[in-house]
Amino acid sequence: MTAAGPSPGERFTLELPPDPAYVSAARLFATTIAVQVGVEEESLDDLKVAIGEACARALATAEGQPLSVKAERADGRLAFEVAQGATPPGTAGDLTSTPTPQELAVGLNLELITALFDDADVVDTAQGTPAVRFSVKAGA
Amino acid sequence: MTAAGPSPGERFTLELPPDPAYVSAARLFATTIAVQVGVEEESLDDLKVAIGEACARALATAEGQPLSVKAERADGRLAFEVAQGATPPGTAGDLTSTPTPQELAVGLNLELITALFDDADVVDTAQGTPAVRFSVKAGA
Amino acid sequence: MTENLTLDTKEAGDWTVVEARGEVDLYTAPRLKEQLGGLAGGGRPRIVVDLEGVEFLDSTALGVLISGLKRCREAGGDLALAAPRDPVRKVLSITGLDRVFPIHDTVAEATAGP
Amino acid sequence: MTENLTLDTKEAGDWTVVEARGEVDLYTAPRLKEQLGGLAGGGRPRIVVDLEGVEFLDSTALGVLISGLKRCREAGGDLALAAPRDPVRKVLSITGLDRVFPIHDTVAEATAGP
Ligand SMILES: Nc1ncnc2c1ncn2[C@@H]1O[C@H](COP(=O)(O)OP(=O)(O)O)[C@@H](O)[C@H]1O
Ligand SMILES: Nc1ncnc2c1ncn2[C@@H]1O[C@H](COP(=O)(O)OP(=O)(O)O)[C@@H](O)[C@H]1O
Repeated sequence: MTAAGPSPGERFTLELPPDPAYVSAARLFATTIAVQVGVEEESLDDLKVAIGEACARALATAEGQPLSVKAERADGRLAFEVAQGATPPGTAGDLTSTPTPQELAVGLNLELITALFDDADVVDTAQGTPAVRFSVKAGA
Repeated sequence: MTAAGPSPGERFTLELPPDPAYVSAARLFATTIAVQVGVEEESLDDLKVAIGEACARALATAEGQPLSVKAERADGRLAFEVAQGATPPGTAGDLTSTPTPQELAVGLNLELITALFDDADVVDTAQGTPAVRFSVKAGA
Repeated sequence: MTENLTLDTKEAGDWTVVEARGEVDLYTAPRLKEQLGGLAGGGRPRIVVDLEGVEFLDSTALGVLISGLKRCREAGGDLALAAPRDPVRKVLSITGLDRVFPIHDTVAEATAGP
Repeated sequence: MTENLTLDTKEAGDWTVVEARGEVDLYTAPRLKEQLGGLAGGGRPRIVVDLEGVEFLDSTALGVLISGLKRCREAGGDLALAAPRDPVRKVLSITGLDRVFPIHDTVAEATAGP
């Protein structure tokens, strides 16, 4: 038990009930960890957006599954992984009807994440389930 | 995906690297969830203390294991569980020597938690490992 | 349950100013949607959403603003945004919505229009 | 790495006032320990720890204060606490340490002593 700073290869896990009420807790988790590992303050707003969108997409694609946000600090970066479901995000249905805010939003989720983080991607995890991944530069 | 409030039986999990640097993130996790499920503001300071002490005791008894904080909301309460190790908290060693702050602290961990939460206890989990448990009244 | 978003409404001539403060996300946005829908459908379809106090705004919130804009325009009005902070401006710009909404630096500027 | 605790030192006659702000926990307390040890061992063993800005204080911090108290008293001085907020006062009271440390409502009161 020392005051030495955290060392590389550290893992962080958060699981929350699949409810919109808790997405703000996921954003706060991500920014708290980011601050602690020395992510620059300029990146924190982008991080909040990306985590929020990844969680929204998780709620839309993985009904009933817990919200799961993982982070790993290695090689000078903090890499996030937000579990997604297998269900494709809501098909917009009748194209002539006005889309609901949720339908509009699902289309924007990945657009925002990829616009903010160069390495953002939807990948298959070792467990065979998809996840949104992206990383941010951590402190030394 | 509705704006309806969370329903009973919800589970929350946080895992962090076993480093004193992250105990503040565990305290923030606990109070954030507590606020979200309607725990009264007067209880939040006690909650911070208890989570902090339970994490400190975890670091002292379970070297190398991740810090693990779980919460479950059921029956109008929010119950916390902080994983502990099997190693007994540091024997104070030579009684004539001045104890280190850490040694003094380990003696105080449980004293503080039990003073603040009536139902606080060190129990064996289903996994056979010990954990500190206590609960706080949640909102309706 | 905490309220991470507060909404206040005040009238400025034909315009209704909806002052939002806090976080507009998938959890809180439904309240904004209700507010905007009520105004657009209730004969007050000229709305300025004052974003000065908004620290965070997600894609669900954008969807709510877009559907509000449509309802306002269908009712012969408009929906303008005022005083977005930099992080909110960035989200509007990435999605191209800064070209869809009238965006003003201040509420006064927004309500001064014709 | 963030600093959740800031420490400032100023002299008031024989006394040294250590103004702490933020959270004193197992992560930040070692810096307080170093500060107190340096003063007690460096000929300034009369210390007031100003807790007015301390929002949170855990058992490791209490341990640091106790060991600081001992070192000060061994060096012929004392360690007093000033202006603890209610949550900090509660922790001091539960542990009985409110009877171990001189506790004052203000720094001025603490340094006014003999
Ligand atoms: N997902 C989106 N991303 C960016 N802009 C959008 C999105 N959805 C709608 N918009 C914008 O909102 C406006 C109205 O939405 P849309 O449904 O496409 O138009 P229409 O009113 O013609 O049906 C359009 O000008 C469009 O640019
Ligand atoms: N774990 C503790 N809880 C509460 N008070 C403590 C604790 N450890 C020490 N103290 C208090 O700090 C003071 C000095 O500590 P201690 O080591 O017990 O005394 P001594 O200086 O006689 O060795 C004592 O008066 C004691 O009441």
